[in-house]
Amino acid sequence: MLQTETRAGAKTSKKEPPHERYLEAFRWMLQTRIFEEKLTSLYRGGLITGGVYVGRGQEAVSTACGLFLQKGDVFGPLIRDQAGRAAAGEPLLNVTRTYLGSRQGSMRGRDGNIHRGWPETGQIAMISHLGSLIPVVVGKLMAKRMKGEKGFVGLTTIGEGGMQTGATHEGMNIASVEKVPFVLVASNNHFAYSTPNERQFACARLVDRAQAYGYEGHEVDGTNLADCLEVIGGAVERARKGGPPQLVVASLLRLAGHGEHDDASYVPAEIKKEPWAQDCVLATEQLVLENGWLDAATLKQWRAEISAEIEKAVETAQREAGPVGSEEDWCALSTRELVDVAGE
Amino acid sequence: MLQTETRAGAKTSKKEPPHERYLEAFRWMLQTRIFEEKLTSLYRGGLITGGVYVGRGQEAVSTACGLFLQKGDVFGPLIRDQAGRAAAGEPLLNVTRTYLGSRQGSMRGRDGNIHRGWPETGQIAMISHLGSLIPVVVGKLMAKRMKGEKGFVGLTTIGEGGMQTGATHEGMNIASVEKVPFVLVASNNHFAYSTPNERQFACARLVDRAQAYGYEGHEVDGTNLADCLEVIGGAVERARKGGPPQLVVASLLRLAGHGEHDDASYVPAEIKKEPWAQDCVLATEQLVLENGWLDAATLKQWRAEISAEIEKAVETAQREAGPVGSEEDWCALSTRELVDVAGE
Amino acid sequence: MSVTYLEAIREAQAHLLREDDRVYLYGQDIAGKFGGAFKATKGLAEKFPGRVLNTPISEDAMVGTAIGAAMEGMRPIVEMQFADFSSIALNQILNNAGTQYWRTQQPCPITVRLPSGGTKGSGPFHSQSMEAIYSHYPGLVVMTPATVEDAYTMLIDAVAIDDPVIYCEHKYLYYHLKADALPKEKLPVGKARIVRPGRDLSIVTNSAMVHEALAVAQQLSGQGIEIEVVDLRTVKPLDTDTVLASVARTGRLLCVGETFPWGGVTAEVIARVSTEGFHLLDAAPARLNSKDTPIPYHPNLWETHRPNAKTIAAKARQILAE
Amino acid sequence: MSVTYLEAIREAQAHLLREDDRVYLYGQDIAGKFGGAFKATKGLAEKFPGRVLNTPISEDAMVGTAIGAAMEGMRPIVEMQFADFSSIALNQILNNAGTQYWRTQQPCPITVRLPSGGTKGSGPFHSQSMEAIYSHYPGLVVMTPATVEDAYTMLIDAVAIDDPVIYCEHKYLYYHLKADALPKEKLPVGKARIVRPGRDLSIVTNSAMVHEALAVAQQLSGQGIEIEVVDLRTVKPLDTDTVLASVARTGRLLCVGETFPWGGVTAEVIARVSTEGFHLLDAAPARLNSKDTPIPYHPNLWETHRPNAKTIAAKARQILAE
Ligand SMILES: Cc1ncc(C[n+]2csc(CCOP(=O)(O)OP(=O)(O)O)c2C)c(N)n1
Ligand SMILES: Cc1ncc(C[n+]2csc(CCOP(=O)(O)OP(=O)(O)O)c2C)c(N)n1
Ligand SMILES: [Mg+2]
Ligand SMILES: [Mg+2]
Repeated sequence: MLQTETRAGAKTSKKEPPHERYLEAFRWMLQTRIFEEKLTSLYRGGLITGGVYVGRGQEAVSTACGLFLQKGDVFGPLIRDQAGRAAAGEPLLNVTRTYLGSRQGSMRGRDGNIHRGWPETGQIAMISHLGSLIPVVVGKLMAKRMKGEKGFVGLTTIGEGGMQTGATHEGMNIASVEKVPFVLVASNNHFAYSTPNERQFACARLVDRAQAYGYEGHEVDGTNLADCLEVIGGAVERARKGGPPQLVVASLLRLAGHGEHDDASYVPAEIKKEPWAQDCVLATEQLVLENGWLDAATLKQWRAEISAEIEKAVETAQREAGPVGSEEDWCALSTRELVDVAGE
Repeated sequence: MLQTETRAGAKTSKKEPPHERYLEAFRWMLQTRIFEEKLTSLYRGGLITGGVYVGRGQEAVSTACGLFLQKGDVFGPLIRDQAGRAAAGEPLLNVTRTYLGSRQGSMRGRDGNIHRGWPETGQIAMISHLGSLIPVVVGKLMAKRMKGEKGFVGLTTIGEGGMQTGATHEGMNIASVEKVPFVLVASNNHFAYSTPNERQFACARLVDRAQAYGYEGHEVDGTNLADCLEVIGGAVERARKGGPPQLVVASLLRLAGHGEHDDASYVPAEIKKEPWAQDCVLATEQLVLENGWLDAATLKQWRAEISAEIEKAVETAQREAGPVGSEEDWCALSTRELVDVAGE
Repeated sequence: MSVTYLEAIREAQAHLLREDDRVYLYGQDIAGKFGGAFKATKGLAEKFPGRVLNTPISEDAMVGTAIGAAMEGMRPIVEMQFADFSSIALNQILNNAGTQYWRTQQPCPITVRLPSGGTKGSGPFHSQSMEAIYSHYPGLVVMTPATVEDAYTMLIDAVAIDDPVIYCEHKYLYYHLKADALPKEKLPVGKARIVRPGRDLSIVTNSAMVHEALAVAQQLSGQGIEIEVVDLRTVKPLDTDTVLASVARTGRLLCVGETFPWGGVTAEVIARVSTEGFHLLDAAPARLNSKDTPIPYHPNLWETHRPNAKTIAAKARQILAE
Repeated sequence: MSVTYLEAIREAQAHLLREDDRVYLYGQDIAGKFGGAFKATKGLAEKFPGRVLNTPISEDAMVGTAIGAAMEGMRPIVEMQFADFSSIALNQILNNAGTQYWRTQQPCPITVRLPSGGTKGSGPFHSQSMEAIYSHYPGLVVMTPATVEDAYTMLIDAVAIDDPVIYCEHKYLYYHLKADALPKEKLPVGKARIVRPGRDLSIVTNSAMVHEALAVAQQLSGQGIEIEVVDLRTVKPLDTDTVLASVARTGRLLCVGETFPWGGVTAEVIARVSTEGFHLLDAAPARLNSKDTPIPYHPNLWETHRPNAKTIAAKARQILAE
């Protein structure tokens, strides 16, 4: 499962990191890790309503998904994409507001947490039904082309479980029929909730789906930041330059429960020994220090800055009021005169 | 598109046909052609209600789909499968009854024509929604295994258009996850109603879908009977012997309108010159006579027998009464005491 | 010159493509010389290059892409080949398009055309009327035009509306229904129409059943019975006021619909009249729907399955006898 | 020892697996030690090897295979992880399972379990009550058990029935509801239950709303108002007789449901009572449903979105004041 077609043969030079955006990416990973640990503790403390779903172990892939997107691009993040959302420009305060139920979050308490969007940087508010985001991203790209926009690309993510939905199939196929600049990054974290790969699909390699739709396919070790930047960044570039749709399949392990309510006791011990089961944040931090791309003091300072920002966001959000039912605008249509209330 | 992985290098020996069931298959093809031409003339004469959808040009593939199935096997025929339905054991009288609206057809006037099933030989009554048959066939195979049956196989067919539905994807995937003895025969007749391949999919070869699901994939010239028998028969055999699910992709041209209401004027002239655009019935007849596998007299007699059987079926069905609304048992549940009629 | 219901739908789309760059058509077999299974887009692909696009057989993705395009400011019109196949797109319609505005405050102006309703020999999967299912969920406008004029103006309205619109066009009316010309004016969206004034009984209905009801009204009128026929036009929003006003005049209500009975349009109308206009009723309200079985293929069965002038007249007499 | 609503569902499945070889369970994450997102199948995979199977994330195929297996004589129980995801299987449920018997005379005995209804913080896609949509189409039986006893016996009934059954279990009741033991007897399928006899007003409802209605009945009883509470149990078939008998006693009707308003269970009940029992009504019938917007994630909003004891009591007083 692990051979990688376009791999960055991570050259760990003593002088500089293996990718020009390596340290920037590492900082997003670090921020995400610290932030999600904060979310988890808030959740354990009963301060969060609804679920908490973290991307622990997937920070390298997710960061790479968000990092190369530009103004005018389309991003469809999924439930493990805190890192990518941040790297693509969503402020920490908005996430925090959503989790803490502030009325000032982008979903205003109407929808929660991982479903949030951030239109300011082209981030779509996902619905739960896996695969449904794919055609929406494709449609946005079709529209941009019709409007005469140039140089844009669309990227969305999916899990190995979500790849088995009909929506994913129809969406992947229509993307290549419409020849839009599209990138799908699939993270095979080896579990769909509690379900292992063998009950999810039976092809030798998920990347074989690429050829089935006329995509270019790439495999990558999702725990190796340099490779993720190279492969995902490369895919984004190829799509942007007019290449066919791109499928990147990353191998890694979900290092948390499906959600924070789940102890993941179903994950067998052996799998944790797999090379792609390592913690990408720790691994990256180690490389960064060993190679002196960052000194311990700076790293310490980064952590301090990140924690401060998070504390500030939490304080702010906690001070803000939640929505109030009696004051809510109960109106599912934007065209008010067509609202039809009977029997409520 | 035309290279065939397992091809029967059709050895046209002067002595015997290239496949032991070649002549038997040819007779089903011939019967289907004559029968469907009769249906068309009845339709033109306004004697058939509802649509007429024929398999003209697809008789070789369809016959091969039905021919190798045995008692206890599962067959999910689709709209172009008159030949396969017949080869698999549906009596001509039942088809005729359904088309002519006799109450004695297997659908009793409740559903029509190509939707009919024939449980006696494991033929499922399809619904229109393309791809929906696939999981049903898989479920039947799962059940047979649970019940301890042995040596069975399930086969269903699909068009290149139907392959783009989410149902086909979920169904193909679950077949390999459940490891059932399953064969999917896809006929790329180059049109989905009026839509050509380039607006349907963008992969180099549809058979590349095989690898994407862990299937064994085969391509075949759908106008070459010997190859169809070899490849489809072989796939059925491999699945029956415990091999992985099998995908056969046949190339051919739909030699009629989508239905008899459609003049197919959108089919460009050039495509009709493609090798796989030939009429498999004429081509087979020519081979049969040239090689003396059948003499002209016998062939003439076959035609006479077939026509006689068809005429008899039509006469019988035309004599039979259609359903009567006032006498109908308007009951969607088999559990009568749970039927809940209000507001009809 | 005369215009059929089907031509009105084609003309409305031609008008929209001409007047509004944001509009494009997306569906199976709608492009090329072919112009759709029912020819509702015939000639439009040639006239508007690149704006009438054939799609793969992928209803979920068809609507999904339309939602994305609408977010970018486009006004896609998606044609389902038959309403019955929208079951495949139902998740995108209900859970994505229908929740978009409420969740994000970003409107989702897509129009989904559903060739609906029964015709002879079409059977269980080419005959369905799905307006009840789409009306049950929040966030959608559901139209069921019953006349050539409405077919034209309501499709133009549908595209103008900033919210998702399910436009249910009745296949039985495609050729049967003719008008002298395209309409010059229109009723506001969401307003029902009194098709025929009456005194003794209000028949509230929609889509093709409007014409069955009219036939009954004409027939009974000869016998001194004056039936008022109300065409709902849109079933969501549902114009309760016009319905109540009609019942106030007649005191009697019969709701007729082609959908299945349980929770159909007729159930909703009766629920509204009995809760909001109970005292207007001089007799028990009644409803007539298609039977609670799949829609039969054979004409003999099909004609018995749906309400028709005969069954409606019988029911009307029954109510008037009370 | 006491049994929760959730345990009753697990026990019913254990019983079925023990007693009937034709039964198997099919769903996402239901196997292994894990035993389902809500633990409704916990321990069953170990106890019944090969008969509790995890599936890919493929709701359409999950139900499709169940239909095929049912044709072969099996009795599959399909678990949707949340009712809301059954939108993906809706085509197989409505158009394949629901039409099977009528089209072919071959019964299609599948059971689809839908973890339904709202709970705090679940949001628009993990809270839906879909009984109205499944009841609208022909060919299905739709159950909405409201008690621990019904959760147990109705699931066993569901599998015994030769037709497709949509079993809507309410997530809010999973842990909240306890009984002393599993039931020894049961009501017939399709029969509603008078949960509490009354004199002044009939509240007809189903699923979790039964308990909100009971709370109101107890509360108002102190003030000399006697409310009769009817639990429909199955919404299709719908036990019109029991409902009419109740309205005959009280002369007043309030229907309460958690589905969206348009064409919901309450619309169907009111349509039946006003058409078949008009003269039993001393006042206008009324209904109360969830709001016509997606179901909100934030508890403050969620509590306002669905009916609750407070809003039901207010509505009840209003009706009694007429
Ligand atoms: C169509 C659909 N069915 C079921 C679910 C419930 N569900 C939410 S997440 C999940 C597992 C997803 O696994 P995967 O796609 O591998 O993503 P991961 O959680 O591993 O990142 C499931 C089954 C859903 N969201 N959508
Ligand atoms: C889900 C779905 N959408 C639309 C249709 C309408 N329809 C019936 S046949 C057809 C074309 C099928 O093309 P293909 O799958 O290539 O089969 P062919 O007719 O060429 O044999 C379409 C679009 C359908 N049956 N099912
Ligand atoms: Mg996963
Ligand atoms: Mg085709």
